[in-house]
Parts: sequence; structure tokens; C-alpha cells
Amino acid sequence: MDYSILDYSILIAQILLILSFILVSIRLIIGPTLSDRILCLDLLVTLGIGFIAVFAIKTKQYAYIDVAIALGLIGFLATVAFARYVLWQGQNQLKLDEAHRANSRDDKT
Amino acid sequence: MLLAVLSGFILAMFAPSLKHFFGYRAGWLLAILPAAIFVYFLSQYDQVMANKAIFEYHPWIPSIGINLTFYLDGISLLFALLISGIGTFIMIYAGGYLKGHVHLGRFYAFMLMFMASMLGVVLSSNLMALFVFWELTSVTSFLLIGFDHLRKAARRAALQALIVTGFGGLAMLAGFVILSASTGTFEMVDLLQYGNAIKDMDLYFVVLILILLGAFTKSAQFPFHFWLPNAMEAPTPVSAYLHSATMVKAGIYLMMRMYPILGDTVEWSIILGAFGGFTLLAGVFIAIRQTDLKLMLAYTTMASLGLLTMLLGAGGEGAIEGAVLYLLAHSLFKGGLFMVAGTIYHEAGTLDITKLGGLWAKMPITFVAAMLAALSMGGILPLVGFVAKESLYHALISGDPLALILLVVAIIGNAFMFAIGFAVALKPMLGKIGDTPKAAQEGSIMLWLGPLTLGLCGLAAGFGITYLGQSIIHNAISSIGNANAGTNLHLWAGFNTPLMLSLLTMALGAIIYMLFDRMRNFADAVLNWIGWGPDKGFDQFMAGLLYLSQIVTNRLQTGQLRSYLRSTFILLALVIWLPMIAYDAFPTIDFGALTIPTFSEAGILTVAVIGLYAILVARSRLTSIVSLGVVGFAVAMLFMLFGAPDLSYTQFMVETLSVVILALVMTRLHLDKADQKTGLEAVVATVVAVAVGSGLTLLLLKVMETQLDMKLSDFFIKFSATLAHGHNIVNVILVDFRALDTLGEISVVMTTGVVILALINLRPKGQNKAKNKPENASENAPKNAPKTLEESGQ
Amino acid sequence: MRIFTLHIVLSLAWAAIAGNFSLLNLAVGFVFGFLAIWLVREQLGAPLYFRKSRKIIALTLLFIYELVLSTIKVAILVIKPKLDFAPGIIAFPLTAKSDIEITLLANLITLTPGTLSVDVSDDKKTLYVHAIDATDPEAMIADIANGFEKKVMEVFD
Amino acid sequence: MIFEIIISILIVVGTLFCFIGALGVLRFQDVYVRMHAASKAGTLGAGLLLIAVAVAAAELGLITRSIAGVIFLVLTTPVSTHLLARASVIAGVKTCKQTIINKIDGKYTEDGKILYSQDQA
Amino acid sequence: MVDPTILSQAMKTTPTLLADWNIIMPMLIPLVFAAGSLMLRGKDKWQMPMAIVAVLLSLFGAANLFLDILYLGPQSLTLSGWLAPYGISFTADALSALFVLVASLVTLLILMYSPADVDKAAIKSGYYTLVLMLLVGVNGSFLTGDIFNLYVWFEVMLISSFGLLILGGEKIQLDGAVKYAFLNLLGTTFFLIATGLLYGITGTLNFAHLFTQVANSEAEGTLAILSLMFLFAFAIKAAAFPMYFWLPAAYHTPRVAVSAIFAGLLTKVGVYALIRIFTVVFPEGNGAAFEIFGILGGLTVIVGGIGAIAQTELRRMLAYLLMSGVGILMIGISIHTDLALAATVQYAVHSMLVMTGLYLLSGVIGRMAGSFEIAKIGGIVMQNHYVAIAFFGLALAVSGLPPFSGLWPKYMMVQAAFMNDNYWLIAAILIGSFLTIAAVGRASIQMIWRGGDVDTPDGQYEARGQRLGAKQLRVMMLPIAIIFMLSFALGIMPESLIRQANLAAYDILNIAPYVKSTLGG
Amino acid sequence: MEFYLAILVGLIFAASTYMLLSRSVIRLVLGVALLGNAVNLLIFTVGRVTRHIPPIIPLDLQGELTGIANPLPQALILTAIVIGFAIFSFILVLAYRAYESLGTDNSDEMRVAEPKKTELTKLTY
Amino acid sequence: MNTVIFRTIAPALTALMVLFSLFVLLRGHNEPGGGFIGGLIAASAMALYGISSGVQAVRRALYFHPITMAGFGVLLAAASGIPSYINQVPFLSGIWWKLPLGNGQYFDLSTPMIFDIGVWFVVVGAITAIMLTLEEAD
Ligand code: NA
Ligand code: NA
Repeated sequence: MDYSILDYSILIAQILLILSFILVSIRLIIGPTLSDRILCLDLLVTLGIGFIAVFAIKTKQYAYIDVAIALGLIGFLATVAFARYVLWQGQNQLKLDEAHRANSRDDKT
Repeated sequence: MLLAVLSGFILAMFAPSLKHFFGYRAGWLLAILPAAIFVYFLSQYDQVMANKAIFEYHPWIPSIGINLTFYLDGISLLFALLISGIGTFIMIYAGGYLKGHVHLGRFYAFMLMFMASMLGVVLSSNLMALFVFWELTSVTSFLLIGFDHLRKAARRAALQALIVTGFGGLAMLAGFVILSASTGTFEMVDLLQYGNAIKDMDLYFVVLILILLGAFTKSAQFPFHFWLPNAMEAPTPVSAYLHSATMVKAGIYLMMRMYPILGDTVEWSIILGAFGGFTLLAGVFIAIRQTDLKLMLAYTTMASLGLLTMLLGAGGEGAIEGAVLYLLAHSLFKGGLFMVAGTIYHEAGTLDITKLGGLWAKMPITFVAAMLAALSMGGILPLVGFVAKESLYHALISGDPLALILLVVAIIGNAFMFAIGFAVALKPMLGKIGDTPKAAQEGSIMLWLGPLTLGLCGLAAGFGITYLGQSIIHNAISSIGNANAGTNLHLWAGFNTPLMLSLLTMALGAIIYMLFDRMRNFADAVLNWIGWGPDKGFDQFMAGLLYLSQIVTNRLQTGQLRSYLRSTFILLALVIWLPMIAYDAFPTIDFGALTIPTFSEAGILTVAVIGLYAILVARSRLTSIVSLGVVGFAVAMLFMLFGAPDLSYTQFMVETLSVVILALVMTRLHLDKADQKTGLEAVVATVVAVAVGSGLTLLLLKVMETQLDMKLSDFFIKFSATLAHGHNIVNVILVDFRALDTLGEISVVMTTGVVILALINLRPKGQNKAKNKPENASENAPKNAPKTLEESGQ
Repeated sequence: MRIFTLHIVLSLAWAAIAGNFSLLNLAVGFVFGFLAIWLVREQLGAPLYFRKSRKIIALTLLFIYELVLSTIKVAILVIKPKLDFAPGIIAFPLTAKSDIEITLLANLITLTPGTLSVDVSDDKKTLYVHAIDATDPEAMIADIANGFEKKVMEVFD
Repeated sequence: MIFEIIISILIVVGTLFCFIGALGVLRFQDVYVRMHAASKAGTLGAGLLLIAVAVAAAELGLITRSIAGVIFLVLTTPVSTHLLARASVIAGVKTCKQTIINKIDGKYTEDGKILYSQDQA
Repeated sequence: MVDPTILSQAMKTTPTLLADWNIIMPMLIPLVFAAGSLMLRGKDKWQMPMAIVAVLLSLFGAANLFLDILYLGPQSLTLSGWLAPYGISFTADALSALFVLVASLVTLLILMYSPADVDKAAIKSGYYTLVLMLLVGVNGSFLTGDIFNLYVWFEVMLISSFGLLILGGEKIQLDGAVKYAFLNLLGTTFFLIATGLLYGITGTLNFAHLFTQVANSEAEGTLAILSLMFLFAFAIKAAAFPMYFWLPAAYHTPRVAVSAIFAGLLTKVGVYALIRIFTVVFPEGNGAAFEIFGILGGLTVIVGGIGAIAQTELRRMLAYLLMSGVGILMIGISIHTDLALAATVQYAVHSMLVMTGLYLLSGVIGRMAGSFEIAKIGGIVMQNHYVAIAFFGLALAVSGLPPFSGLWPKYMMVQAAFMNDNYWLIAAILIGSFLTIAAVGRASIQMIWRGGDVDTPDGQYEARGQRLGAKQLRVMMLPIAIIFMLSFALGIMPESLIRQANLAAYDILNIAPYVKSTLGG
Repeated sequence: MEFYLAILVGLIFAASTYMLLSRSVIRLVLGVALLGNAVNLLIFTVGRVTRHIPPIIPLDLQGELTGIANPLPQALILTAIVIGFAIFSFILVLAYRAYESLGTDNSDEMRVAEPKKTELTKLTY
Repeated sequence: MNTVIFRTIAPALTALMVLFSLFVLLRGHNEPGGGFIGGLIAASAMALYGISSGVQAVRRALYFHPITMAGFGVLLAAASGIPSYINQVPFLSGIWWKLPLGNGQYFDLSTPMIFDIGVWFVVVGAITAIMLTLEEAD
């Protein structure tokens, strides 16, 4: 079976994307702040869009593209929601610190 | 007969209104019913005499073979007559005794229900029908003992009676079930045909014990006797009727009935002899210690029941004859004595024998009634009690060593009863006038009519014993013993051994009577030295039950969600692993034949695993949530890799919305810092988690080894476009092939909306959410964030 | 905006006439609609519409160019073994006034070389920008002001 | 064939950008710098891959949808990046030690609700 | 258009008449009305009448269905017109029809009681909607002939019960709800897992089809594990030992009408599911399932009885009694003879009615005494002797004493156990009964008879709590009186119910008509 | 490939179980979310996985359609996902309200419905 | 989140999402999508709008209470089974109508489509209700 340029590039693409996933996941574990992790999730979604695109080209199942488009539109919502949490934490820092002196280290740096 | 039984229940419903209209005089009216029933049974007398038995069948629950089959033979007739006859006088007596009581109507209702149930017990041939009526007597007895319910003692006594007789009843039920299931019939009449077959059954002994448990608890045999004296908390008419004349005899009735079916075996004789004998001795011994008239009577009742049981244990025609006679005598004299005691209490205000005296002049009729009863109880000529005693001595003399022991016991017991009977009847009546709370005077006719009539009946029965012996007593005995017994009973049988023994008894009794106070002190000392009795035992049992219950419950129901979840998961692991081991249902994994995942598949799997790891190790909950997003992402990607775009799509959307809601909620929580498990907890959790996870993996792999039948999916693929006009098969399944699932599912979603709205909006008073929300709530949310632990003052 | 609405209506009308609401048909309708509006541009005051369209295209091209450039710069930074840069948050004084302008500008800044919009001050006078290389803030501010900001304001003037 | 080459180039370049974004996120010192990598490289990479689909499918519906996808990405990414950066600043996520200038420092009120411009106190 | 021969391979071609719709009505009517009640959100006055109408109509539908089945045997309708097993079938036999009937009746009674117990805030928050949805879930579960669809109805039931549980938002409710929610959620999830795996072996979801597929399957070991997983999952639902934790943790926390509806309906659906799965899917019990049923059932009876004795809170005591009753039902399934199953069905009907009645009554008593703590309740008979009579009657019923409905199924169960040589089960049933008698007896004397709370001096009566208004009392007592009369009637004239139960048992044991009604042929 | 999916299913189940054995109700909620993922993946695997080809019939299909993914489990999972999401939302909000009302997210301290008894009840009549 | 950038762009994105959700809803029968997914997207749109512009803005925009929409959805879905009654086929059977649009074209209306629209309403309504209530909870 011969492989075309396209096949090779798809292979390279998939390898790179998977490596990217893993790199991002590593950062997700390392953190160190919640913002870092949220960023990782956000990037993961963007990478996912790319992955779906490559996959659709590879399999010629273009139905999958709809998923990628929806992700492009909706995916950022999770980041927005998380950002809101971080913001809330920042805005309530004093209150939080007062309430639990011991606790604030937990969810942020 | 059906009407005879049911009429009591029906009239019971109207008793309160009758009382409402006629006051205490309703007693006279209500007495008409038992009187009519008495007359009815009397009218059946000839037929019973002629045909041995009347059988009446009413279908009830034919599909399980339970019917109202009434069976009127000698013994039931005797009991029915006693129940209705004494019942008549009790109704009248109660009117006098409880005159002015607010709940007299209720009392009548209970009494009538009891009477009806009791008639049901003695008339039923069907074991289950008998059981039903039997339990009804327990229930009504509970209500009657607790009639004076504001008193703790009454409540306790009622509960005690319920628990003890309830226990016996359940045992008896088991016995009946075994008996009927083994023989295929519920009908006593049929059981009688089995002869010795039942006694040869493997389960004979079990059946015997179970049925005897029912009889013993009901008839207050040691060690189940304690509820009976406590039942004296009930108003006296109850004591007289239920706890001496009738209900406690239900056990005796049952043993008499069972005698031909289960009786006359070694087990039977030993058990009944031993328990009956011991109950007799214990009864009289405790009775003598009492100073309360009713309690003395109660313990002698127990003793008499012991005597009856003992006689049934001894078996043989003579003993049965003695038992039947004694039963008749006892019902008459004990019912009378109780009513006398009640009258004394009603008039004098106390039952303390040490305080009573010299009432005979004030209450002459009552005195006569008391004397008649006491003479009968003492077994003195010419009352029926005498005949009974003669008869039982006669029966016991002739027997084997066991019978001789029983004879001695009987003599001692009778001697005591002689003494106590006179003590009860004479002490309050004779001597000097005691210092009583109320100045006594003769009670109304309602109070003395009953005891006097019963006393006179005892007298009449004594004189008419020869006639009775040839008629009703004969019939009663023959329906138990199947013989010609009782035909030659005479009030005066000449000077024979029983008479000698009677004289001996009386002599002993007289001595005891004279030494009464000393005997009482002795009994007191002995019982105090023992210091424990089943009555105390009951409290200990209840407290123990309560204790055990709390220990068990607290152990199982810890109140901690974590322990519940732990148990649940451990069970899940067991549910998977145990049968897998038992059936050797492990999957066979051929590692060589595994398809190698593509690079993308492997990569996504890796991402999922990293996500899982991140969730588990995360110190903060928010990090876990973000990592959860990663796992969800990976799962969505897997769906996509394996041809499920709709799933992937939905998974992404749901994941996003979950995160939105999670973050929304998290902004309202001020959480404690890291909540990692302690070392041991972590180990346990890990072990359980690994067991659950690996078990499910193995199970899943095992399932995958089978060939999947694709019939359903093939159908969907085939008809999706052609008949359902849709090309996205998954969607067609959702909105057409399996639209009902979807309908249910949107119902869930809709309901969840309602529920969450309720959950957030609905707060207990004082916690209502703030009104007038500002425009941009998102910025304001933190301002109103929930109070923290410290702020709320916890 | 009014004309854009008309444009959409025309596309829909096309689809209705054709009896086919497929995407393709709508796109065809859009193109034809464009032509139709162009025909009557005088009456509608549409020249502006077309001029703006041109400017939007110009801005888009600039954006794409900058996006590619910025990515390459990041790529170089990423690949360089040594992470030696001097990031910082600088304050960009806004000339743009309307919300839409500010928004567009901020987003463009985020997507282009070495800069990332952090926040706009409440009086809308300052845009705080995080820069990977903050060694010369003045030059960067000038760059943005003459580049994106100018083009953005042209679109909306 | 020419299409295939174009697609291949788009794919390889796109994924390279994606990879660079990921690498940047892993390597860079603080969250703000990492955001640069994520927002730019990610958007461009994924965008190119979507365009590759448009080319590969060569079907109008898919082309328009792919382009819509790119537009969505371009519209949303800066917004989420901005919100996260802002939140991080307010939450006090520290900049790395190489940071040479921080004009926003002290410009937020203590509760993080008002941001002053440069010329305000 | 479409070739009729192809059509007949896929779809039902005979016309579906109104009578065929009977089978979905008990589910569909409350669903439509529940959705409608949301449309009328804010019109609180409409909620109660709508709910009553909905339940009356469902009851009517259920009665129609019941009669149909009585005369025609099991009925089936495959929804969306596809042939079984491809579409989802609703299949009803005597068992389901009887349960649907009783469930609808119980719901009606609770709705009658509700005005006295449910405040405006709860109505605003959708009390009636949730009750209707619960009935949807319950009736759906009883009627469906498809295992995945059963899961869906379980979820409908679950979420509605969550909602009802937290109406009020009090601390105790939230705490109870947390435990209830997690444990029940696990139960449902395990059910889903088992369903998925079962599909993996058999390739089907339709009960009737599963019957044939499982019978032909060779994966015995796997099926045995699955049967236990189903047992486990439904045992959680049914609150059997040792998976019952959620029940005593939660059933005393919501308002009384809600406890009553839970007591009447929820655990019984678990039992129904057990019966269904273990007659249609695993008729042989596959593996040790029936033995385990027996062990769990026996222990449930005893642990329930023991637990009831210790409880100081009336409603918690009832929770344990409820649980004990579930044990009896499990024993019935374990023995699995016609007698035992008839007893099970009968006991289930009895328990649905009586436990509902007891919970409703606990509301009256709690209101009268101002507390649910048994130690603080007293003098009920002095306040109102109808309440006392009702309590005694229902206490007798739950103890299995005559003249109420509990006796016969218990007796039949003992008989069945004996005939199956399960002596220890007889012991368990009797010990359980004994403990129940002790528990309710003790509660009765303290609450009904004692003059006041536990410190009231001997012989005195001290009224506590609030006097209920005559009207309110009438509203509350009417459904209780109906239950009392029903239980009494079933106690003294059990023949008709026993016949139905026998019929149901016959349908359970003779699955062929059920299968035939679904799959045809 | 099913082998690896089965392993992953097991791992997610294990992680979910581990989370569900925590004290913090929020962690329990996350455990529930994981559990949902595990179950969905389990049903997916059990329906036998096929690479790439989604169960969508091409509009221009000629002849038989083969090799497509099994659509039924997908439909079931879709239903399960949505139900799972609904229940998850409920549980989450419940946890929040419980925290708000009871002042803790530690399930060990949630003892209002089943208060800790210090002494045993005495026998009374 | 009251930043100029977000506030300005969010309404546009919301509109885009709603449009997209309808697109996904209507083509679900033949391509990936359908009532659920469409509903989830629309619910996301509402969430975005709520986060950026506040709960009241969403409530005003929807006019009906979202939970009423959910109820309507269930009613619609259930009602889509009613034509089956008239056609004497079992509940929820698919029935197709071709609505003439003139010039020989037809619009395909079917009960499964109505059903799916019901699903869309339920998902949008319930999830929006949940999020809005959560958002404005004290
Ligand atoms: Na930039
Ligand atoms: Na993004």
C-alpha cells in the first residue's frame, strides 16, 4: 500500500497533536495556579478542534467538523466560567482570608 | 353460628351510641345479646347430644382453603355456654362497676368484640379461622387491660400481654402452618381423622412445641404467666371475664382440642405435666404472698390453669374428665370471686386484704356469693368444685409414677387454693370492720347479680352433676377423649380414696389458712431471696431488646454518608468478584491477538489517564474540576474516534455546561482547605476502588467475549432512511424508534429544572432569598455569598 | 447596519424564490444581493457600505498577517532553549472611544505579536496590555496606535 | 495532487503551530506569558486545520462551515484570554521574576471591581 | 409509497384502537398534566385541581387496563409503531396492572391529604408537578416492557423524589437528601451498568426478547454476575439489607405527605423491578440469586424489626417498618412458588396502602403533639379517638394481626416458606412480626395512651401541641379513613385480592403469555 | 482496542469510587460526574467499537451500508448523558445548598437527619 | 463580568450561538445534531448572555419563564404523539406531511421533527432555568 503525502502529513499531524495534548496535560498537573490549569483546558479544547479537523480529513467523515465548529463557538464558555471563579476569588480575597486563614492557599497561589 | 359470632362485633360498633343514650343502664340492654346467644346454644343442645356435632360452613377465603367452618360439639358447646352465660352477667356487672365512667361505651365495645372473638375461637374448626379469632382475643385483651390508659402500670401490663400472647400466637401460627401444610387440611375435623399419623411426623415435636407455646402464653403457664397478674390492671369485669373465666381458658381449650391430635405422647405428657405442675405450685406460692385481693385471685387463676394443663398432660379419660369438670367449676367460682372482689373495691375503695374486714353485714348478698364461690374453690361439698377435685384425684391415683407426682402436686396446690379461697372470701367479710377509704355498703343489683348467679350455678352444678355428667359434660369429654367418660358422675361417690385425699387437702388447707400470715411472710422471704421473676425479666428483656436494637442500628446506620458509600462499594466489589470466582468467569485475554491502538487512540487514552491522575492528586477541588474537564474531553474524543459524532458532540456540550454550573456553584462555597484522606482511609479507599474498577474491567472483557446479536441495530440501519425518513440513525432512534426513552428523558430534564428551582428558591422561613436583585447579578454574587462557618456562628 | 439587514433579506428572498433554503443557495443569494445593492447604491447611501467593506477586508488581511507573524515570534521564543525575555504589563492610552472599537482593538491586540489585552480601565482611557517583550513600551504603544487602532477607527468612523 | 499538497501543508503547518502553543504553555514562566502561546498559536493552528478541511472537502456547505468555525475561534479566543488574564491579575497571580514593568499593579481597587486608568490615582 | 411487505416487516400494520392506548394512559396522563402545570406556573389555585383530575384520569385508565387484563390476559403495545423488540413495548400483565392501580389510588389519597400538609411555598415550587412526575415514573416503571426504558422511568422517579424530598429546604431535609441522593443515584447507576452489560451479551433490551435471548445464551457465569448486579441495584432501590441506609436517613425528613408517597410507591417499584427481572430475564434465578434473595430478605425483615424498636422518632420507626416489609417481599421472590408470589403481590398492595396510611397518620399525630419524638407525643386518644382508632388499626395491619390486611400475605408467606423447606425464613418472618408487634405496641401505648409526654405524671392528661381545626382534621383523616377501611376490608374479605394476587403470580410464573403479547406469535 | 477501552473504563470507575469515598461533598459530586463518564464509556464499549464510520446514512447511498458503528448504544448513551447531566446538576446544587444550610461540605459532619446520640434511650412505657 | 470587551462581544456571540443551535436542531435528523445538542448550544448561549449581561436581561429576552418553556417542550413532545391517535397507529408513531410551498416544492413536516423541537425546548428551558436561578441565588 502506498502512502501519499497527505497520509504522511496526517500522521505527522496526529503525532504532533497527541504530543501537544500530553504536554498540555503535564502543565495541567504541574499548575501551579488555577489560572494555569484553566489555560491548559482552554488550549486543550482548541487543540481538540484541530484534532477533529485532521481526523475528519483522514477519515473523510466530514460530519465530525460540526463538532469542531461547535467547540469553537462553545468551548470558550468553560474558560469564561472558570475565569469568573478566579475573579470572584480575587475580589473576595480579603473576605476569604478573614473567614478561613488557613484555607486560601488551596485554590490559588 | 356465624350470626352468633358476628353479632358481637356488629353490636360492638353500636355500643358507644347505646351507652350514649342509655347511660350505664345500657349494660342491661347489651346483656341481651350474650343471653340470646346463650339461649341459642342451649337450643342446639339436643342436636349436639344427638349428632355429636353440628357443622356449619361459610366460604371465606376459598382460594387458600380458609373458611369459616364452625363446629359445635360437646366441648365447644360447653365453652360457648360459659362464654355467653358468664358474658351476660359480666355485661350487667360492668354497667354497675363502671357506672359514670366516660368511656363505658368504649368498654362495652371492647368487651363485646372480645366475646365474639372468644366464641370464634371455640367454634372454629378451621385452624386459620381459629388463629384469627385467637389473635383478636389478644388484641381486645390488650385494649381492655390498657383501658385505664393514663396509668403507666396499665399501659405496661397491656403491652406485656400483647407481647407475650403475640409471641405465642406467632409460634402457634407456625405450628398451624406446619400442621396444615403437612396434612393438607385446615379443618380440625379432618385432622382428627389422621389419628397417630401426625404424631409420627418428623416435625411432630416442632409442631407440638409451637402450638403449646401459643397455648401456654395464652393460658399463663410458667414462665409466661407474668402478664396475667399484671393484667389485673384492667377493670374488674375484665379480670373476671377474660383473665379467669374465658380468655385464659382459650389455651386450655386449644390443648383439649389438640389432645386427640397431638396428645397422649411422652413429649406431651412430660411437657404439660411439668409446666402445668410447676405453674400450679408457683401460682399458689406467689398467691399467698399477696395482700391484694385481685392479685391473689390472679395467681390462683394461674395455679388453676396449671392444674388444668397438668391434667391434660396426665391424659387418659379420667384426667380429661377432671379437667373438664374443673374448668367448669373454675369458670364459675373464679368469675364470681373476681366480681366479688370488684364489688368490694367499688364499695370499699381498696383491695388490700389487711385493711378489709367485717363487710358481711354491710354486703350480705355479696357475702353469700363470695361464700358460694369460696366453697367451690375450696372443693367443698356440695359444690361443683368438689366434684371436680374428686374426679381429678380419682384420675391421678390410678396412674403411673408421673401421675403420682402430679397427684402430690395437685394436693398441695389444692390445699393452698382452699386456704386462699377462704382467705379471699372470708377475711374481708368476717372479723372487725376494716379501715377502708370508703364506707362500704351493698352494691346495686348490677353488681351482685352476676356473682350470686354464678355461685348458685356452682351449687346447682354440684347437685345436678349426675345429670350434667350424662349430658353436656359427657359430650364435652367425649369430644376430646372420644369415649363414654363422665357418665357415672355423682356428687357423693361414697368414701373412696379421692374423698380421703380431699379431706387431706382440706386439712392441709385449714392449716395453711391458720398459718396464713406466717406463710405469707415465708413466701415473701423466699421470693425476695430469689429476687427475680419473669415480670422483672420482661423489663430486662424489653430493655435488652431496646439496647440491642440501638447497638445494631447505630452500628449499621452510622449516620455518615461515607460509611454508607463504603459499604455500598464493598458490596458492589463482592457482587462482581465472588460470582466471578465461583463461576470462574474470568475473561481469557490473548495479548497477542489484541488490536494495537493507533497513535491517536493511545494518545487520547493517555490524556484520559493523566486527567484521572490529576483529579485524584489534586489538592484543591477546583483543580479536580478542571481535570474532570480533561477526562470528559478525552472521553468525547474517544467517542469521535470510534464513530460517534453525536455522542462526541453531546459530551462536549454537556462537559462545558457542567463546568459552567460547577464554577457557578463553586463561587458560592468557601471551602475548607485540602480534605485529603488520612493514611488508612486512603488505603481502604484505594483497595475498594481497585477492586471495583478491576472487577468491572474483567466483567466487561468477559461480556465482550460473547457474540453480540446485532438484530436491533441492523433493523435500525435498514429502516432508518426508508421508513423513518432520517439519515442520522442515532437521531432517528432518539426521536422515532425509541422516542419513548427520549420522552422520559426530557421529563427528567424538565423535572430537574423544577427541582433545582425549588432547591434554590425554597428556604425555611427567615432564610428567604433577597428580593430586588440588581441588574448584573454576576458581579454582585460574591457580595451575598453564603455565610462562612465562623460567621454563621457554628 | 440597515443595509446589511437588507442584504440578508435579499439573500433570503432569493432562497425563497428558488424554493431551496440550502446554504449554497443562500450564499448565491448573498452574492446576488450584493450586486443588487450595488446597483441602487446611490439611493441607499451604500457607497459607505462598500467602502467599509473594503476597509474591513483590509483590516482582516492586516490581522491575518499579524497573527501569522505573532505566532512565528512565539514559536521562536518557544523553541529557543533559553527563556530570556522581559515581559511586563504596559498601559496603552486609548484613542478609540466606542465600546465596539475598544473591543475590536483589544481582541486584535490579543491575537497579535507579543501582546495580550488584560483589561480596560473603567473610564475607558487605558488599555492594559501584557507584552512578552516590554523593554520598549513607547515604541509598542506607537505601533499599536498607528496600526490596529487607526484601522479599527477607520472601519467605524 | 495540488490540492493534496496544499492540504498537507496546511495540516503540517497548522499542527506545528498547535504544537508550539502546547510547548509554550509547558515551558513559559508564568501564566501571562503562557497565555500568549495558547491564544495565538492555538488559534492559528486550529484555524489552519479547519481551512484544510474546507479545502479537502471542497463542498460549499463544508467550506462555509469551516470558515464559520475559524471565525468563531477568532471571536472567542481573545475574549476568554482577556477574561482569564484579568481575573488572574485581580486574583493576584504573580508575574514571573523576569517581568520588568507592571503598570496595572495597584490600579485595581482592593475588591478588584474598579480599574483606574493610568492617569488616575 | 413503501412496499407493504417491507412495511409489515418493520411496523405494526393493524389499526391501534382507543383500547390499546389504555396501557400508556397511566403514564401519559400525569405527564401531560405535569407539563401543563408548569405552563400554569404562578396560578397556584389551579395546581391541586389539575393534579386531582390527572390522577383520577390515570386511575380510570388504570382501572380500564386492569379489567382488560383480567379478561384478556397480558396486553402489549409497542410505541412508535415499530414491531417489538425493535421499538419500546409497554406490556402489562396482572402484576403490573394491579400495581399501577394501587399506585394511582395511593397517589390520589395523598393528593387528598395534601392541602392540609403542603404550604403555599411548596405548591409554588411545584409540589403537584413533582407528585405527578413521580407517578409518571412509577407507572412507567410498572408498565414498560423494555429494560432501558425502565431505567429512564427510574430516573424520572428518582429526580421527582429528590424534588419532593427537599421541598421546604430545611437543614434536616438537605442532610437527608444528600444521603438519599447519593445512594439512590448509585443504585440507578449500577442498574444502568448491568443493563449495558446485559445488552452486550444479548443484543436486546426488550424484556420478552431478553427472555428468549438469555435462555439461549451460553454465558452462564457472566449472566450470574449480572443477575446479582441487578439484584444489588434494585435492592438499593427497595431498601433491602444491607443496602437500605438511605431509607432511615431520609424518609423522616420531608413533609409527611411526601414521606407517605415515598413509602407507598418508591420501594415497591424496586421490588417490582426485582420481580420483573427475576421472572422475565432470569426466570431460573441464574446462579445463587434466589438464595441470596432469601438471605437478604430474612435479614431485612429482622434488621427492620430491630431497627423499629430503637427509634425514638415516629417517622423513623415507620421507615424501619417499611424496610421490614420489603424483606417479606424479597422472601417471597426468593421462594418463587405461586403461593409465595401471590403472597408477595398481596403483601405489596397491603404495604403500599398501610405504610402510606401510617405516614399520613404520623402527620396528624405529629401535628397534634407538636413533635414527632415518641417521648414527646402523648394523649392522642384523649384529643381525638378517631386518630387513636386509626393508629391502632394500622398498627395491627402492619404487624400482620387480624382483622387487617397484613395477616393473610404473611401467613401465606410462612406457608410457602414451609412448603419450600425454608425454615429459617419462617423464623425470620415470625421474628420480624414479633419485633414489629413490640415496636408498634410500645409506640402505641406511649403516644396514644400516655397522658402526655414522657414526663407526664402517672394518671394525668396534659394536652400538648396544637388542636387541629375540624376541617383540617377532616381533610387529613379522610384518606386515612379510606386506607383504614380498605385494609380492614382486605383483612376480613381478602378473597378478591388473593385471587388477583394468584392471577399475578400465575402471570409471573407463566411468562409465555407475557412474551407472546409483546413479541406476538 | 476494546481491551484498552475496558481498562480505561475500569480506571475511571476506580477513580470515581475513590472520589466517592471522600468526605467532601464536592468531591463526591465529582465522583458522580466521573461515574457517568465511566458508565457511558462502558455501554459504548459493550456495543462493540468500530473505527471511524459514524451511523449516518449517506444521502447518496447505493446498496448496503456496512461497517458502521453500532447506533443503538450511541442512542442509549445519549439518553444517559443527558439524564446524567440533569442528575449531576441536581446533586451539585444539592451539595451547595447543603453546604449553605449545614455550614460544611464535609459529609461526616452532616448529622442533622441522623443526629449522633450520646446516650441510649431508656425503656419507658 | 462587567468588562467592556466581554459585554460588547457577548450579545453577538449569543445571537450566533442561538442561530447555530437552530441550525443543529433542524438538520439533526440527517446529520449530527438534533434537539438535545441544539438545546445544549442554546442553553450555552443563554449562559453566556447571563454571565455577560445579567440574569434579568436573559429573563427579559426570553419573555416566558424558562421552566415554562421546558413544560411546553414536554407538552409539545407528548402532543407529537397525538396525531398517531387519529391515524390509528401507536403513540409516538412517526407521521409525515408534505406542506406545499408553491411551485412544486414541499416542506417536510413530521411528528419526529415536532418531537425534536419539543426536546429542544425542554433542554433550553430547563438548563437555562437552572443556570439563571443559580446565578441569582442569594
Ligand atoms: Na497580541
Ligand atoms: Na478557545
